[in-house]
Parts: sequence; structure tokens; C-alpha cells
Amino acid sequence: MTAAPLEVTDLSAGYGPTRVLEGVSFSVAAGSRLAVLGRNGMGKTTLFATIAGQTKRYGGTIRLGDKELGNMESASRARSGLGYVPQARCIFPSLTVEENLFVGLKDRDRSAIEEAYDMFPRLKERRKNLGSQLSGGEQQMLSTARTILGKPTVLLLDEPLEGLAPVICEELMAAFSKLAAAGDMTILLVEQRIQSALDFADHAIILERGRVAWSGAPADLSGQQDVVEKLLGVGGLH
Amino acid sequence: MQTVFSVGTDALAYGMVLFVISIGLSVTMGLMRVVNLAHGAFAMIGGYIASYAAQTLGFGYAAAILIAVVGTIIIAIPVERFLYRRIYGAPELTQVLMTIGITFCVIGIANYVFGPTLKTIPLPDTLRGPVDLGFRSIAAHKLFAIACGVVVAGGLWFLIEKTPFGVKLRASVDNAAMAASLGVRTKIVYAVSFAVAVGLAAFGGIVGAELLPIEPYYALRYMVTFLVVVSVGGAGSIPGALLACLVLGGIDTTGRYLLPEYGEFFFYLAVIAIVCTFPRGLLGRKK
Amino acid sequence: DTIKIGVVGPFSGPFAIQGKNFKAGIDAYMALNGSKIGDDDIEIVYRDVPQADPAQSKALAQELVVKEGVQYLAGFYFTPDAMAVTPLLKQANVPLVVMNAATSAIVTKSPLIVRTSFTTWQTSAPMAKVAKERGVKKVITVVSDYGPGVDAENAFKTTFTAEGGEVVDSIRMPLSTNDFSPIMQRVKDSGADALFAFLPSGPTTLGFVKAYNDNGLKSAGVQFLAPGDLTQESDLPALGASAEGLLTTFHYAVSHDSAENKKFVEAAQKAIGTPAELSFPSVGAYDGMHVIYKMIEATGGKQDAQKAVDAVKGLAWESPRGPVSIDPESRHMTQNIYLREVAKADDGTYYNKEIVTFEKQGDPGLAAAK
Amino acid sequence: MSAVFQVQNLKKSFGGLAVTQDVSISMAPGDRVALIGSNGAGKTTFVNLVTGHLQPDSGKVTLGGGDVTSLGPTKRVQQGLVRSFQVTRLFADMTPQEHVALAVLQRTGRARRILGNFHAMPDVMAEVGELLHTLGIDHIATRKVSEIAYGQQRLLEIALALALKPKVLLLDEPAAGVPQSDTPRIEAALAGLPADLAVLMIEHDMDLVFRFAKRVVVLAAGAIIFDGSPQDVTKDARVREAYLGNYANDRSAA
Amino acid sequence: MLRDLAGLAVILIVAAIGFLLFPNNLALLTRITAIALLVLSLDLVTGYCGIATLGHAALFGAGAYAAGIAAAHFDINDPIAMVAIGALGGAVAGLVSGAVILRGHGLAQLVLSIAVVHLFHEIANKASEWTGGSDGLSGISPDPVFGVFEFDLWGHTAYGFGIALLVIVFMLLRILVRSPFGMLCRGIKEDPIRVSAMGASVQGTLLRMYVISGAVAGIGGALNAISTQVVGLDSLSFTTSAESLVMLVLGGTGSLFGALIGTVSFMVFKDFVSAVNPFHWLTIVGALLIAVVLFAPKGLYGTAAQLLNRSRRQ
Ligand SMILES: Nc1ncnc2c1ncn2[C@@H]1O[C@H](COP(=O)(O)OP(=O)(O)OP(=O)(O)O)[C@@H](O)[C@H]1O
Ligand SMILES: Nc1ncnc2c1ncn2[C@@H]1O[C@H](COP(=O)(O)OP(=O)(O)OP(=O)(O)O)[C@@H](O)[C@H]1O
Ligand SMILES: CC(C)C[C@H](N)C(=O)O
Ligand SMILES: [Mg+2]
Ligand SMILES: [Mg+2]
Repeated sequence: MTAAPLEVTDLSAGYGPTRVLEGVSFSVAAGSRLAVLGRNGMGKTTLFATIAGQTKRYGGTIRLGDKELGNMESASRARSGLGYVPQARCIFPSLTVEENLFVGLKDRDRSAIEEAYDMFPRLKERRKNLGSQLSGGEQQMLSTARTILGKPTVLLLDEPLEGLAPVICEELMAAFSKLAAAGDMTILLVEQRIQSALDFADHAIILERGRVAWSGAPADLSGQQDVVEKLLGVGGLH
Repeated sequence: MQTVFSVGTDALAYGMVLFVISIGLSVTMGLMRVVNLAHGAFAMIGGYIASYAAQTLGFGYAAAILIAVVGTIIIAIPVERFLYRRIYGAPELTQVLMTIGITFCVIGIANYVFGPTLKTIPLPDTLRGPVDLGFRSIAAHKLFAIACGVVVAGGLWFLIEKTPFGVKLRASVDNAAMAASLGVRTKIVYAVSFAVAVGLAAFGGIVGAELLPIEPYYALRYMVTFLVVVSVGGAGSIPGALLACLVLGGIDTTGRYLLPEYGEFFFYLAVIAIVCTFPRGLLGRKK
Repeated sequence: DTIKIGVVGPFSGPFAIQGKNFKAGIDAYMALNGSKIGDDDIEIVYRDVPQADPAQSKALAQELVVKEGVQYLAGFYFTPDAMAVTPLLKQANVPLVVMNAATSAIVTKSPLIVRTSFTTWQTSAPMAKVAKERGVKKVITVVSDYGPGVDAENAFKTTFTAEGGEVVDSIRMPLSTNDFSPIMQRVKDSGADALFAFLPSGPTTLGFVKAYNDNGLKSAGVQFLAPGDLTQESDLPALGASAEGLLTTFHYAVSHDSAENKKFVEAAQKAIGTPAELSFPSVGAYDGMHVIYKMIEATGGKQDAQKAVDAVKGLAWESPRGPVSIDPESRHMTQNIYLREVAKADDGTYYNKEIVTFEKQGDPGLAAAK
Repeated sequence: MSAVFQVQNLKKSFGGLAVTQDVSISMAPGDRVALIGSNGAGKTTFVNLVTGHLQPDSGKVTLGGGDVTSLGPTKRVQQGLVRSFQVTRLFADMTPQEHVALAVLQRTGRARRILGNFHAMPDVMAEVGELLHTLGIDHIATRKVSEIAYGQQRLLEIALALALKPKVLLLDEPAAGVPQSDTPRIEAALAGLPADLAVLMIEHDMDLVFRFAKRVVVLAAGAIIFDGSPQDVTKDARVREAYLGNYANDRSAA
Repeated sequence: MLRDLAGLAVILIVAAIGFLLFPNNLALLTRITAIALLVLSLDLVTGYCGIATLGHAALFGAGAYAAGIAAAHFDINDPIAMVAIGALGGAVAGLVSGAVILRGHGLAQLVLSIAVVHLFHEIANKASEWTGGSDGLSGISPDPVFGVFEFDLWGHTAYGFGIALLVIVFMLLRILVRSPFGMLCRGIKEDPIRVSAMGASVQGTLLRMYVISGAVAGIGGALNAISTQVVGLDSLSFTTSAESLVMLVLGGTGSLFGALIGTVSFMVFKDFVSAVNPFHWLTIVGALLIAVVLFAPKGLYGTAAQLLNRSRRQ
């Protein structure tokens, strides 16, 4: 599979009566890496969930490759190449690690599960464990590995580093870079560790109260101290 | 000694009949997480169709079973599409309300269409009458029920634990939204599972009709029994349900033999004891 | 004027068929005897109590009296439901005609009660004589563990022991029993020559009778004796061949051979729609209507409960079940009890065939209670 | 100073997997300890054992000198041993205000009252308001928890633990999921804790660990491989390899 | 506080409307009142504590039998004393069944509750010396209330007495559910582990609520015994339990108004359709339940409240 472009235009979405996203537009070229930044509760998770078809979309369009995802069901989006690693991990608690991975395979052969084990040897050790019996970090690995097994063309990663040991974070970011570099996937990343996200991405957007408040290249951001402080609330990048 | 054997045989037979009827409920309740109080209603529909096919249309037993199972599934399709689909993942109590409502309707309709009398499904000659086991005689249809129980248990266990479909079903139940985001077509998975559960209910209703006869109130009369058996076994666990049926069938049968006037006490005390010792059921799925 | 009669019975739920029979009996009576007495129109107001629920029964009876203004209360399939309304009668100035509930004591609860059905004592006691006559020495009783079951057990035991027979064991089984194999095993092990059983009419009787056959009791020659609840006509199509030859004692069989009954059955079967559903509660209701009509005639349509009841004390007539009369003392029916055998008719259906008649039986249960 | 909290030879295995192997730790009042270790090293399990949510296979936990090994979780909390959860456990239908109020009421022995209402208890309201303010979630104090963002839930989780005024506080990844912009709030809340309180924090955010901890304990495969000062931990080869990776280099460089 | 008074006013107004519209149906209205107490009591454990139970009639029946036996066998005929005994009986039954039911969770809990109500039922059936067994306990003739108001055929006294009890209980429960204890119970419903991590005893709290709930159900049972002067086995049956749960869910769990609305609408609807068509009303009631799930998934009150909230926000 080769990476596909993603284009979001004028998207608004939310939960029941509460609107969270308003007129969000951006596009990501095939094979490139977008960092989605923003403070607590600004709608990053909502944005990803809407693209994945799990949150109510009020208006706007989402195009993946040449397909309009608008009213598609989640399953069809996944089959069109969308991969989503949610912030809440959402592993299947009553399935074993291996079965969890199996679900992510889509229609690939069972033997492909080994790819996940290569990526996270820890999972291989725990393959017979139930999802509910994994440690926090192991769940995070499982969640990421499971989605990658499905060979998505566009991958949405919502805070994939949360709860992972520093060594593993490094390995994982390296793995993501490799996937992107191989031209297999377009990657969108939400990450609290801003520096890691900026190091990884070739483009960034910042959400503020459900709107895109800034958009540009990571390098530009380092220069704009005021933006960083206002939109990200941190004293400076290091 | 002979008595022990004899009571043991009864226990086995009764337990297996319970198993065949309730196992479909273990699928809806344990795997699909729907507290399906209408399970008995589908078993009853199966029984009615079989009875109608055999009595009125003159089909043979095997053909009647087939017609009834297929017929029940066909009836269940719109019910699943328009009613059950709305309560997957809803709070348990909402499911209770909906499925009791469905049960009431089915009872009312059955009463209207078939009248309030008992309906029987004539057995073929081979399954009729007693069979001599040497130390006692037992009804042939009970042996048939035991055989059905074994086959159903094996088949269902394989389907759920060993096939890709089983994995997808369990994943959808754990987290439907996530399963969908991984490309599982959860609606289809659910519909198929529901059809399997309903088909099993119908099958059980027919095979068990000799002990639990078909009449409109069937749907409520045995609801508690099914519910108890499935939960004691651990909802969603095929071996668990089997074990529970055998244990409870054993306790019930022994109790009724030794102290019939306290049979009910034995049964429910045993239920309490088992549930307190194994809060997830005898072989319940871990969550 | 319109005179209203309030009828309480199980018109839905597991006993719906018995309620349906109430209605059939009432409809049949009104079809044959008109729905007018003098200038008064008779109107029936039905209220549903699906399962024994005395509180609901009382609330509905009260509503019938106060709101609907009924002059007569009737129906009542279950004893507790009938019992519950007895305290109302006097103040409401309404007689109660019990069309089924079969516990002896009901009639003692108020002088305004008349019963046109039977009591379990009344239908069970003659069976002891049958057993004795047929040379049965040892009997085991098996009954459902609730009021009527206990009545049946006591009635049979008392009479049979008085006749010199022996009851080797008495089993009371929970109403919820589905699998009777272990019970039959007990019966077998008890060494009794005969089994006396009571189960309420309906689904469980099927499993019971089948278990009797399947566990080899029939082939071992253990006789099956029971009051007629066990082989009510509406259950017979299901019981079928497995019930053939069972002996029961009861006050009414649909097959009863008399002109009166032919007329009744024809009308009642028409009323119920499905002829095979006709069963004993219909005759209780039919005769109950007869009694009420007589009461209305006697009072000229005026509401006077005591006068109405007094008017039918000692009343005798030819019922579809045979000659009957209202015992002035107890206000319960004196009637024939028949020994019947389940037999196959020429058309392949099964029916209760009357073979012996015990004439003019009162209620031994009331005497026993004293 | 004598130990307020002590764990001796704690062992636990699941099936064949030894998750906690002979762990002993003791803490004195005022200690600020960070417990780190790679994923699946057994940190959460350790907390569960200590708080009584899991039963150890062997070993002993003492609190303020008394053996609490056989006590249930509730009793341990009542004796001042409080934890926060790695995966938030909150009451979805209740508001942050109600959460914290409940904790305060429980601490002050009023949670079982069947009369009255916390809105009418000025001391409770004051304390709740203050805590929510410290953690920066007072603006959503009356929203339902199910409607607030994950990061805010994490902060509430911490507020709950603080409201119980523990003697020993165990924090399981308090900053995971909390945006960088809000970690200072957590640090501020921690800094404001009474000096004699002993705190043990599990955390993968090394910046936070090094700012907070006076002592670092490293767990690997269920066993303690390091127990010492933050300065020394970055120099320990095993820890660097098993856990810190490049972080140690960055740090010594910075 | 304002809502309390409003609630009180609504109950009284509805009670008065009931009285004026159906002056000849007071027996039914009284019965609804008694069942409303049962459903309120169920709401305490199910709606506020999240305990799934299909056996709550055990507490109601225990109260009814306690009051009934006191009257029939011990000549305690003062209605207020009977209510007190009923409350006590219900509380004891609550303690016993709570102790059993609280040992399970979810489905297991449901099954335990079913077992408990069956055991209660069986015991009452067996102890026929005391309870009248399946024939029902009769011979209950309560004295006039305060020695003045006789229980009459028209049911005026019973109705007034019932409404008075309902109002008192309702007000007390309003206070209870907003108290710290009530909040603790809601917490347990959402996440018991979190509550125990706060240092509160989950089992102890729930058991306490069960006892309170038992007392409330017991009062309902006693009212039923007093107003109908009989107690039948059905009062502690599975059917009654299940029906009360249906009423609660219909109205909306977790709010006292929901419990009341559920009871009134279910009972009135059922009475109405079963009077119109005693033979096929079950189908219509079934359809009603389905319709409620489809169109008012949070129950009648819950959904109405939600709609109101939404329109207010917009
Ligand atoms: N289920 C929900 N119902 C109502 N509102 C919600 C719901 N989930 C989130 N929100 C609201 O939507 C807004 C955006 O939430 P979202 O989870 O998208 O933020 P986020 O940027 O991912 O934050 P975080 O960094 O904490 O993960 C928040 O204000 C939150 O309160
Ligand atoms: N109930 C259980 N049954 C079997 N294994 C378990 C169980 N609970 C935890 N484990 C295993 O024990 C190990 C330790 O888990 P623990 O949650 O303590 O790790 P942790 O150090 O907190 O990791 P993380 O930093 O990822 O949260 C893990 O490998 C996990 O898979
Ligand atoms: C034997 C049955 C007709 C008796 C009836 N159920 C009663 O309670 O009296
Ligand atoms: Mg987020
Ligand atoms: Mg952990």
C-alpha cells in the first residue's frame, strides 16, 4: 500500500448539543507527517474521532485519497485505508493479545501478526494474556501495533507515547519515521511532548477552541515565541 | 447403587435438555451482552412452527426442526434489525425493558394465533417410548436431547473460540466503535450472532418440548430457569453453561428425589452458594 | 334497567384458557336464555387477574362494585382471589357466585357466597373408594405443593385410610417442577400399587403423564389415579395417547351424555371458537349464571344480596353435568362425581369417558375442617 | 526519622509470571520518591499490592508501624494510605465538585450522614473550591465528568487523592495524558503538600521525575535494580540501557 | 428545596386529580400508591446504587406479611402500628436479602436476587400456619386511623392514608438522596473501586441502603395489607419484582420522580387496556414498553428532563 493524502475542509463536529470543532480545514499530502497540537480540551481527540467516524459530524468534508468519507461507516473507512489509534487505547479487554492483533489484521494472513511482535517484542512475551491484564504501557503498544497491522494508508495517532518508557518512546518514534519515510503511510500525530512531535513532523497545526489557530512548518514555530506561549501554554521549547 | 445411577441418568438428561434450550441465551447474554429476556419467546416460536409443520402440514420430525429453525431466524431478522440493534450496548435495564416488551408481544400474538392450549410436536417412532438401559428405562427422546447437547456444545465452542468470526464477535462486544475502526463490520457480525442464538433457541425449544411443553406463556414461564442456568455457568462460556446445566440438573434431580417438598430450596440455595463462590459463574469469561 | 354482573378471572397470562372458559360458559348461558330478565338487560363486566393476586382481585372487585355498580360478583378461578373479596360483600350488598375456586372454606367466609363449581375434597375423596374397590392396597400420593394440592392429598388420605387402605408415602412437589423423572423413581421405589396425583390443569400435566409412561410405571402396572384437573379436556389433545387409560374423578366431563349437556356444549363450543378448548370452568360459569338469573328473578332486579342468596338455597336443577342442587346449609353444590377413563374416540381424539357415578356428593372438606 | 511506610519482601506472580520479586522499600515522612521502570516492570502491580487491591503471595506492608497486610483497601485508606489510578476511575455522571466534596466528607467522617447537603457545609465548599482552583479545573466544577476532556479528568484524579489528606500518597503516572502546559499545575499541587507527607510517584515523564524526586527507585522485571539519588540514576548503566535510553545523554548534555 | 416543594405540590395535585376524576376507583389508586412505594424503594438500590435486582418484592412482601401477621395473629390492628411493623419487617428482609445479593455483581447479582425472592416465596408457602400459604392471609381488619377514620368500601380512608404515607416517605427520600450518604451511593454505582480507594466501605454503605430500602418497601407492603386486608404469595413473587423493575425503568432510574411517574403510568395504562380488552392487553403493554425504549430511552421522566434541559440550553 502506498500512502494517501487526507484533506479536511470546513469540518464541524461535537457531542450532542455541544459543538467542539468549528470550520476546521487542513490538508496533508501523501506520505507526509502532520503534528496536531493544542492545549488540554481543545478538540484534538474530537478531530481524530470525527475523521475515524466515531463522533457526530455536523458539516464539512473529509477526503481520503479520492474518497469522500463523509457518511461512511467506521468499518468502511478503515477498509478504505484509515487507521486510528485512539487516546483511550481501547484494547479489547476480554481478548488475548494475539486475538487483539488478529482483529487488526483486516483480511491479511494470520502469520502477519509476527510483524507486530517484531515491533514490540514485549507483546510476544504476553501473547496469551488477556487485554485487561496488560500494564498501561503494554496496552499502548498493543493499540498501536494492532492498527499498523492493518496497513493503513493514513494513520491517526492520538498520544501514542503516553505512558511509555523513554527508551520505548524513542524506538517507537523511530519506527513511525521509518513507516513514513518508506512512503507507506501518511501520519497525523497528536502528542503532548511538543518537542517530540515537532521533531517528527514536517508540518504542524495548532487547535484553539475547536479552530485551527496556527499552521506552518515546525521550524517556524520555534521562532514564534508568542504563539507558543499563547496557544500551547508552555514557556518555550527546548 | 442402582438408585444413584438412576438419579444420575435423570440428572444428565435434564441437564442436557436445559443446556440445549439455554445455550443460545449464553450467546446473546454473554457474548453480545444483551440481557435477552425474550430468549424463551424465540424458543417458543420455534416450537410453534415445528408443531404446526408436523401436526398440520404433516412434515416429518427432522423436516419440522429444519423449517422451525429457519422460520424462527426469518422472523427474528426484522426484530433484530429494528429492535435489538437499538439496544446493543445500552444499559442492562433498558435491555430488560425492551426484551420484556418483546416477550409480552410474542405471548399475546401466540395466544391470538395459536390459542392458549398446549402444542405438541409428534416424535418419530424411533424417539418415542422408553429405552431399556439395563438398570432402568429412560425416554428415548431424552437420549436424543443428550446427543443434541453434546453436538451443540462442541460446535458452538469451536465457532466462538477458534474461528475468525468468533474473535471478531468478541472484539465487537468489547468495544464496538473500536472494532469498527479496525475494519470489522460490526452490524453484520451482530446480526449473524443473533441469528445463531435465535436458531439455537428454536432448536432447543423443539428438542426440549417434551419436558417444557409449548404454550403461549412458555416465554415467561421458563425465563428464570434459562437466566439462572446461563449466569451460573458464566455467561458467554459454552463449557460453563454445560457444567452449570449438569450441576444444577444434578442438584435439582437429587433434591426432587430425596426431599421433593424442599426441591425448590435446594435448587436456589445451590444457586446462591455457587454464585457466591464463583461470582463470575463457574467458568465465566474474565473481563 | 341494566343489571351488571362483574366477572373476575384469569383472562390473560398462563391461565388464560381457564378464563376463556368462564366467558364461554357465560356466553353460552346468555345465548340459550337471553340477555334480558323481565325488563332488565343483563350486562357482564370482565376484569382480568392473570395469576392468583388477592390484592389486585380485591381492588378490581371494589372498582366493579363502586364504579361499575355491579349487583353481582362472579367468576374467581383462584381461591385467594375469592377469599380477598369476601369482606366486601356485606357492605356492598352484593352476592358472590364462585364459579371455580375450589377450597372448601371459601363459603364460610360470608353468608353471601354461593359456589357452583366443586371443591378439591369433593372431587378427590371418591377416588379413594375407587381405589379400594379396585383392590389397591398401597398408594403413594404426589401433589403440587400448594393449597389445592394439599387439599387433594388430605381428602384422599383421610378417605382411603378410613376405608382401610394404606398411604405409603406422600410427596409434595414444588409447582415449578418440570422434570418428573426423579419423582417417578420415588414412586417406583415406594412399592405402591397405585399413584394418586394432583397437579393443576395445564402445561405441567403433560410432562407428568409422560414421565409416568417413560419411567416404566405404566408398564409395571402402577395405577394412575387423580382428580379430573389432570385430564381436563383442553389438555387432552396434547396429552394424547400417553394419557389413555388414566382414571380420574371429577364433577364434569365434556362428553357427559345428556340432552342438557349437548345443548350446552354446542353453545359453549360456538362461544369459545375452538371446540377443543372447552373445559370444566365453563360449566361452573354456566351454572353460576343460572344461579344469578334465578337471583335476579327472585329480587325483581332490586339490589338485595341476602334475599338473592336465600332465594337459591336448596335450588335444584338439571345442569349439563347432571342433577345438581345448592345445599342450603353450605351454599355449595351437591352434585354427582364421576369416575372417568381417558379413552380414544372413533375420530381419533381422546375424551374422558364416564364409567361410574357417585351420586349426590356434598363437600366432605367442610366437614373435615370442623 | 523512622519509617512511616514500609514494604518487606513483597512477592506476587500471575500464573508463572513473577511480577513482583522480593521488593522491599521504606519511606520516611517527607520523602519524595519516584518509582520508574520500563513498561510491564510491575509498578502498577506494586501499587495494587500495597493498597490492598491485590493480595501478595508473601511479604508484609506496614503503615505507621502497624501491619496492614491483611487489611482491605478501605481500611488502608482510612489509615492514610492513598493512591491515584493510572487509568482514571471517576464517576462519569457526577461533577468534579461532587467528587472532591465526597472525598472531603469521607475524610472528615461525614460521608454516611443521611441528612444535610454539602452545599450547605461552608468548610467543605471552601476546601473543594480551593483544591479545584489549585489544579486549574474550577471552571468546569459543575460539568459532568463524562463531558470533560481527558487531561482534565487526570487533574481531577489527583485532586481526589489530595482531598483525602493522606500520610502516604501513591501517584500512578499522574501526568500521563496531562498536556505539558498543565504539568506545572500538578507540580504546584505537589509542592503545596504538607512537608511530612511521604509521596511515591510513578511517572514516565522524566523531566517531572527529576524536578520532583529526592530519591529514585528503579524496577525491572519485578525487582528493584536501583535505589538512590536522581543524580546517580542517570549514571547507572543498567538503568540507562533498560529504561532511560537517550534521555540520560540529553540530560547530561543539557 | 424549591424542587422539593414543587414535587410535593405535584404529588398532592395529582392525588387530588385522581380523587376527583376517579372517585370510584380509589382501590386502584391506593394500590398504585402502595406499588409506588415499592418502586421508590427499588429505585434506591437500583437507581442510586446500581444494584440490579429482580427480587425486590421480597422486601415488599415481607412488610405485607409482617403487618398482616401482626393483625391476624397478634391482634395489632392499629394501622400506624401495622405500618411500623411492616417497615421493620421490610428492613429485616432488606438486611437479609442485601447480605446475599451484595455478594455478586451484574448478572450474578440478578440471579442471586431471583434466588432470594424464590426462597422468600417458598418459605411463605411452607409456613402456611402463619401466612395462609397459597390461600392467602386473610382476617386482617385494621382499626380506624386515629380511631376516627374507618376503612370503608369506597376506600376513602385507605387512599388518604396511602397518600399521606407516600408524601412523608417521598420527602424523607428527597433528603436522603441528596445527603452525603446518597452521594456516596451514587459514587458506588459509578465505580465501587474508586469509592473504596476513598476509604469508604462499599459493602457497608450498600447494606445500609438496602435496609432503608427494605423499610420503604415494607411500608408499601403494609399499606397494601391494610387497604386490601389480605396478603397473597404474589406479594413476594418474581412477577411482582419484575413488574416493579419494569415500572422503574419505564419512568427512569435514578430519580424519585421517575419512580413515581413510571408506576403511575404503567399501572394506569395497564388497568385501562386490561379493562378495555382483558384478553389481549398484554400485547399492547408489550408494545408500550418497546416504544418507550425506542423513543424515550432514558425512561419517561429521564427523557423529558433531558429534552427540557436541551431546550433550555439552546
Ligand atoms: N463525550 C463528550 N461529551 C461532551 N463533551 C465532550 C465529550 N468529550 C469531550 N468533550 C468536550 O470536547 C472538548 C474537546 O475534547 P477533546 O477530548 O477533543 O480534547 P483534546 O484536545 O483531545 O484534549 P486532551 O489533550 O485532554 O486529550 C472538551 O472541552 C471536552 O469537554
Ligand atoms: N491479572 C494479571 N494476570 C496476568 N498478568 C498480569 C496481570 N496484571 C498484570 N500482569 C502483567 O504483569 C506485568 C506488570 O504489570 P504492571 O501493570 O505492574 O506494569 P507497570 O510497571 O505498571 O507498567 P506500565 O508502565 O506500562 O504501566 C505486565 O507484564 C502485565 O502484563
Ligand atoms: C384445582 C383448581 C381448579 C383450584 C383453583 N386453582 C383454586 O385455587 O381454588
Ligand atoms: Mg485528547
Ligand atoms: Mg502501570
